[in-house]
Amino acid sequence: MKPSSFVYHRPTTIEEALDLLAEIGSDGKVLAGGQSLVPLMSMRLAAPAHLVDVNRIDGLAGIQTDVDGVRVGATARHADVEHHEAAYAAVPLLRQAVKHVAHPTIRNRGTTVGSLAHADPSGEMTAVLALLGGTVTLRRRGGERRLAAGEFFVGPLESAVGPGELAVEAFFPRSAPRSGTAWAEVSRRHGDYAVCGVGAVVTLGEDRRVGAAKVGLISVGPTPVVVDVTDAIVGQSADAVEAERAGRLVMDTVDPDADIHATAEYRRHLAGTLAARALTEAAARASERAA
Amino acid sequence: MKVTGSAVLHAPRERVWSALQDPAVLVRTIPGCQQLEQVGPDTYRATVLAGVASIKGTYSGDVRLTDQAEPDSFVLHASGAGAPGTVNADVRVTLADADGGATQLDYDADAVVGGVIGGVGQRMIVGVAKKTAGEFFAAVDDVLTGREERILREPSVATGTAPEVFTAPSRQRAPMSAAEMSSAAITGALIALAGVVLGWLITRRAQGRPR
Amino acid sequence: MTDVHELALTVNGVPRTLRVPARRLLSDALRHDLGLTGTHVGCEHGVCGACTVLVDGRPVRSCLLFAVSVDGSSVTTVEGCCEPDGSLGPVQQAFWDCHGLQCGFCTPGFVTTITAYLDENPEPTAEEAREAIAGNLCRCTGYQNIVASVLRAAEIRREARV
Amino acid sequence: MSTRTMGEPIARREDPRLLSGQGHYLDDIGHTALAAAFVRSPHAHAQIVDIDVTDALDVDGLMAIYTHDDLPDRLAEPLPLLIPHPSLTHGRTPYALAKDEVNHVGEAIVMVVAADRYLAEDACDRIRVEYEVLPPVVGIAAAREASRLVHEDVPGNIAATMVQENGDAAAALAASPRVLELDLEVERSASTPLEGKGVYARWDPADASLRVYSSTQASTSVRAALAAKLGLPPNRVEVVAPDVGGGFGVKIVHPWPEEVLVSWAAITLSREVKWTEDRREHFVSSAHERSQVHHVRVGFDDDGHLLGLEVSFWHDNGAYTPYGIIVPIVTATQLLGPYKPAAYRVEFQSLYTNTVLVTPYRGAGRPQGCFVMERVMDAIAAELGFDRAEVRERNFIQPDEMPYDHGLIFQDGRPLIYDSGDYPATLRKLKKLVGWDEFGVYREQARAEGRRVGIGIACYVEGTGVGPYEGGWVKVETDGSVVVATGLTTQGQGHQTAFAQVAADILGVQLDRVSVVTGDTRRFGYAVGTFASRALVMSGNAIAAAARKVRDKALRIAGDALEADPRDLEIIDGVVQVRGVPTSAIPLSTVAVLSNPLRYAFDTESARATQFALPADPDKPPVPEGEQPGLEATGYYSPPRATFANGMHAVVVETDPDTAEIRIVRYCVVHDCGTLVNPRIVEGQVHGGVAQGVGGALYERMVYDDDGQLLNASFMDFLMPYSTEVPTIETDHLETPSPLNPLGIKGAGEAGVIPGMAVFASAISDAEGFPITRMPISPSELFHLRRAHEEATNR
Repeated sequence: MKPSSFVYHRPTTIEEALDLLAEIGSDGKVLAGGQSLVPLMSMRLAAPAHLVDVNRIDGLAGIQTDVDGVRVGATARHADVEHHEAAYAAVPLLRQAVKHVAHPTIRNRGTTVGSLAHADPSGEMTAVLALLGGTVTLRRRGGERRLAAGEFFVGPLESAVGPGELAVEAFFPRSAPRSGTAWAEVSRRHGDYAVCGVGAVVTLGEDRRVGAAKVGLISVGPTPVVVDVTDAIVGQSADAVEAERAGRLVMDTVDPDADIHATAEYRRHLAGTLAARALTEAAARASERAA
Repeated sequence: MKVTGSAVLHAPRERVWSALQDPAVLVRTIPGCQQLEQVGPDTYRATVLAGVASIKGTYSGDVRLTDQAEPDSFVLHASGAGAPGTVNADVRVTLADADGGATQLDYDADAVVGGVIGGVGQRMIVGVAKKTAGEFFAAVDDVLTGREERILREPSVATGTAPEVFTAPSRQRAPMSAAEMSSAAITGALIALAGVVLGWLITRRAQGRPR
Repeated sequence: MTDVHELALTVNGVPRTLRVPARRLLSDALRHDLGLTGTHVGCEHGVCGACTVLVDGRPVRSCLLFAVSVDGSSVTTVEGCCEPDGSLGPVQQAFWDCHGLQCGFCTPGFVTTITAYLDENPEPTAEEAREAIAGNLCRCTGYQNIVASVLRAAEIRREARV
Repeated sequence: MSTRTMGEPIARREDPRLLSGQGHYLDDIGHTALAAAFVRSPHAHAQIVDIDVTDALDVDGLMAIYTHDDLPDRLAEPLPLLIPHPSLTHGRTPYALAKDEVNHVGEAIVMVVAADRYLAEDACDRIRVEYEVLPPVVGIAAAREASRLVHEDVPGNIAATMVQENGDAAAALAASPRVLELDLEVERSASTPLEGKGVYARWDPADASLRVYSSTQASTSVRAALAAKLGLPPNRVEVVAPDVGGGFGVKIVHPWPEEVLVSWAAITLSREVKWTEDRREHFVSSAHERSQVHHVRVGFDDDGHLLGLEVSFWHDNGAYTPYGIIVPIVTATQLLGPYKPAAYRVEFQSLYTNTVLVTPYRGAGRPQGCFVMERVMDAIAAELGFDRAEVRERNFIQPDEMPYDHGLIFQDGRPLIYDSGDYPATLRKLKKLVGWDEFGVYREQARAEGRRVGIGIACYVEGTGVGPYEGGWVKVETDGSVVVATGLTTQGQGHQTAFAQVAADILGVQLDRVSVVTGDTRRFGYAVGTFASRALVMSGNAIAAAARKVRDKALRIAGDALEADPRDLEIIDGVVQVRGVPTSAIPLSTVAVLSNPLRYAFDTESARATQFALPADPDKPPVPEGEQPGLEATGYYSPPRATFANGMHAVVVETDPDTAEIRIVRYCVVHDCGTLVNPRIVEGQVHGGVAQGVGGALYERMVYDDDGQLLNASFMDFLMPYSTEVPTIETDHLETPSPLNPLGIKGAGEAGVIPGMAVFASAISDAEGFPITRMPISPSELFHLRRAHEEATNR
C-alpha cells in the first residue's frame, strides 16, 4: 500500500492556489488534512497527477466568531474547532458533534471544511451544517459562491465543489436565544463511523415551552437528512419532553441503506430512538439556557 | 451486490426504442461512457471513465448480450477492469408500456465488485449505482422530452470532481466510501450501457427489416 | 515521473535534511530514510495508531502524511521519548513497571500518544486514561496494563516535578 | 535463596529495548534490500487465461517479474501439506504462485521485485491478468450442497471426514429420559497481529549459504522447508525470527509462498530481497479461522447428568489445507471441557470454500467447542430450571478421577488423558469472585428499573504443551554470565524473562546475568515451534534439564577445587560454596574457567586454567573420560502427552433496551495453569486472550459476500476492539501443578480467548430471556433477534 507518484505544489497565497487549481483542473487534488486522501492514494484507489497542499496558505486556518456565528477556515483542524471556547459558546453543537469524529489523533490533522467537502453522509459535520442552516464558501479564480447545505451536498461523497474551486470557509449561524442542541450517536466501536447519528435543535418560546424543533441525521441517506419535528413536540414543557412521537416521525421520514454492520431496519429504528434522546437532551439544555 | 431500479421514460415505447437507437445520444447521456465498439456478434467493448473525485479511472468494459426477448427484455453481461478493481455485472433490462403513453424501464443488476475496491468498501455502493443509472435514464428522458440542453450543460455526477473532497478527515472509513463510489459508478455505467447495447441491437435489427 | 524534494526536519531535536519523492510517506521517511525504525507501520490506513508520532507536539498518524508536507516541522518519535541520557522516559518507564507491552509492535504509537496526552492532562482518571488511548490498537495486552501505565506515567511525572 | 525468581512477577527484561524504539522487527532490518510485491487475484475462483507484463517492464528500478512459469521444479510444485492425517483424504495445498487457477481473492499470481516497495507496486499496477471467472463456493452451506466444486478433483468439497466415539452415544441417547437438539454457529475471524508477515533473505554466493529473517513462529521448520524447496543442504540455510509483532497462530504456518519466493529470488538475483506484508495482503492472503456449523444431540437425566452427547459439525477450511485438520480435531476433543458425558460421539467434515485458507488462530477450535458445550449446559439448566453453575458442577470430572481418560485421540495423536485439575475448586473461586449467588437479586432490581442485565459463565479445559519436544542449551561463560538458547520463537510472551528465571534459579545466579536467545537456527537447531500454549512447558523444562546438567558439572568441578563433597555445595548469587561455610567458596566464573583446561592464557582469568597453574593428577587426562570442556549442556524435554490447564470465566453484561448495544459491566477470570513461573506474564496473557475473546464475541468477523469477496479487508471494518471496548478484567488463580513435567507447568497462552463466545452468549441470553446460538453478535443482530422473539411469543 504505497501511493503512486504525483507532482506536489505548495502555494502560500489563495490566489496562487486558485491559479494552480485552475491550471490543473480535474487532474489534481487539494491536500489539507489528507486523512482520507492519503490512505486512498496508498490503496491506489486515487492517483491524482498533482497535489495542491493548502496547509501553508496564510489566513485559512482561522476560526472567527461574531454576532452572526462561527466561521471555520479551510485548514482549521477538527481539534481546533473542538477546543475553541468562543465557537462553543456561539454554536455548542460544533463541539457536541465534532467529539464524535474519529479519534483525537485524526482530529488533530483532519479539517472540518474538508469533511464537509468530502460530503460523506456519515460525517457528523455535514448534519451540523444542514441542521443549523450553515453555508460553505467556494472560491475559484475570479469568482466566489456561497452555498447552503441543500445545494452543497449533492450526493454520497459528492459536494458541489467543482474543478478549480477551493472550499475556503464554512459558516455556522449562532444558536438562537432560548435554544438548546444535542448530539446522539451509535457506532460499533468508539470513534467508528456512526451506524446512526442525530443532532437536535430545540428552541423555546417566551413561555419556556417548545416552540420549534429540528433534527439532522447522518448514515441514514445519501446526504444528511434534516427533519422538522416541531409539530410532534411543540408546546411541551422543555424539562419533560415526550419525544417518542417525534422519533416515530423521524423513522417514517428516513430511508437508510444496509451495510455489513447494520440492517436498514435497525438504522431506521436507531434514527427514531436517537432523535428522541437528542431532542430530550436539547430541550433540557434550552431550558437551562433560558433560565 | 444487487442493484434494482426503474425509470419512467416520458415517451411511448416506440420513441424510447428509437432514442435508444441513437448512439450519439447514448454516449453523451451515459455517465462516463467514452466509446463503444462492436467486437463480435452481440459483443461490445466499452471504455468507461468511472469514479468520483480522485478515484476516477478508465475501465475497459466488455459487454455481451443474451436472452434477448425483443422488444421486452434482454440480459446484459458486462465486465469492467481497471487499476482500482474489477466489476462484473449481469443486468436484466425490461421495457413495458406505462400509463399516459410513457414507458416503464426496469433494471435488475447483480454485480461482483472485486479487487481493492471490493475489500475496502460496500457502504454506499448500491445507492451510488442506483444514482448513476438513474442519471442515465433521466438524461435519456431529457432527450425524449426535449430538455437535453440542460443535462448537456452540467457535468455528469459520476465524473464530476470535487477537489476538496479528500481533504476530509471525517473518518478512517472515508476512503472506502470513495472507493465504493468508483465501483458503484462503474456498475451504474455498465447498467447504463445496457441502454447503449439495446440501441445498437435495435439499429442492426431495424436495418435488416423491410419497412 | 518522480517529483523529488529536499526537506529539512527537526527530528527528536536534531536537524535532519533528506531528499525524498513527493509520495514518500512520513512513516517511511522516518523508518527507511532516517533509520528511525521505532515508528512502526501496522495498517497504512490510519486506524491502528502504531505509526503515531508528534508533529510540532501534536500526535498524528505518520502513515497519513507525506513527508514533504511537514517540511520544516519538528517531529518526535518514540526514540525521542527517552531521557537525554538515553534512559527510559516517564511513559516508557511506566510501561515497563506495569507490563504495558507484550510483542511491543504497537507500543511506540502508544508511547508518543500518551506522552503528548499527559502534557495536556497531567492527572487523568482511569476512565480518562482509557479514553486517551482509544485511538490505538493493541492485539496482545487487552489494554488493562496500558491503562495502568498511563496512570503510572502521570505519577512518575509528578514525582519528577517535586 | 536470594536469587530465587521462580514464581515472582519479575518485570520483563526485553522491555527497555522495545520501549525505546530499539526493537528489530522484520521491516526494521534490511533497508538496502530490494522490495517484493505481488499481483493477487481479485476473483474468488477463476482460470488464469493470460498474464501480460509488457507495460510493467519500463518501470524505474524494476528488477524482476516472476510467474508460475518461471519457477524451477520443486518451487513449481504445490507447497507442502504440513500435517498429514489418515482422515484428510483430499488434502490440497496452494502453489507458491498460482498455476492456471486461483481459488480465493488474494491468491498470489505474480511476484515483482524492484528497488523499493513503491516502485514494485507501480509495476504490479501495470501487469494485466486476464481471467475466466468461475462460480465460487462460499460458506459452509454452499460447500455442503456441493453444486459447485472448489477443486474439481475433490468430490463434495470434502477434505476430510472424521469420527471419534467413546461408548455408545446413540444407545445412551435412546435411553436418556431427556434429549435436546441444538444448532450452533460460529463465524470467521483471524489472528490479525499488529505486525503482518515478512521475509528478508540474503544469499552469500561465496559461502553458498542463505540467511533468512522471517516473522515466523517456527524458524527451524522454515529452515527445513526452505532447504527442501530450494534444494539446499540444511546446513547452508539459517533462519532467524527477529522481534515478532504478534503471531496468535497465523505465523506457525510455513513455508508461506513469500518465504519460499523471496528466498529463491535472493539466490536468483544474488541480491538481498525483502517482502513486508501490508495490511490488505494480510487480510486476503494469510489465514483465517473459527467458521463452523454444529448440530448437537444431548441426552441427560432429571438431575442434569450428561448421559449421551452426539456432535456433528462442519468446518470451513477455506481453499487449501496446508495445516491439515488440526483445528476441527481440537474442537472435536476439547469440546468436552471439564465434563464427562457417559457416552460421546463426534463427527466432522472439513470442507473447501473459495476463501482464504484456515489454520489455527489462538484457541484453535477450542472457542467453538467451548461455545457448543457451554450452550448445551445452559440449555440443560433452562430445560430443568436449574442454576447454570449447578448443572456444570454436577457434570465435572472430580479431582480424584485424575488422570481422566476420555477414550479419544487428541491433536498430537496421543490419548486424550487429563493429567490434573480441580474443577469444583475453580468454580467455587469464580462464583465467589463474581458474586454469582447474589446476582439474581441484582437482575431483578435492574429489571424493575427497565434495565436488562445478565450474567454468563463458561468453563474450559485446554490441552497445552503438546510434543513432540523442545530443547535448551545453557552455558556459563568465564565471566560468570549465563547464556541460554532454545529453538522455538517469541512473539511477545516474555521468553527472555521466563526462560531466564528457570535457568537463574537452578544455577543460583542473578537474573540479570542470564541472557536468552530464541528462534535463531544459528544458536539452536532442533525445535518444533511456538503454538498450542507450549513454549514454557516445553522449552522451560528443556532449559531446566540443561541447567541441571550444568549445575551438576559445576558442583563437581568446584568440589575438586574446594576439596569438598559436591553434595555439600550450593550456589548462591553465582558463587559455589560449602553449605554453611561461606569462606570456603569459588565463583561460578572460576568454575567455568577451570572447566576448560587451556594451554594458552589470554587474560588473568584464563591463566588459572593453563597447564602449569592447575594442580592435576598426571595419570588422568585434563578432560575426564566422557566429559566435554566448558560449563555447558544441552537438554531436551519430550512429554508423553499434553498437560491440561483449565479455567472458568464469568461476565456481566447490560443490553440497551432501545439500541440493543451490549455493555460489559464486569469480567471475571479464574485460571489454573499449574505452577506459575511469572504471574505477571501469565496475567498479561490472560488479559490479551480475554480481549480477543471480546472481539470474537461482539466485534470481529470476516464478512464474505456470495461472490467470495471479503467485504471488510481493513481495520476500518474488521472491528478489532480498542481500549474502550475491552473491560477491566478481574482475575484469580489456582495452581494445580502438572504431574507430567518437573516444573509442574501448564501452558497459558491461549486460555483467555477460549470461553469468550460462550460466556457472552450465556450472559446475553440471560439478559434477553432467549438463547443466543450464533456468534459473534452485533447490536443490529440482537435487535432482530428481539423482534423475532417478540413475534414468536406473541403468536
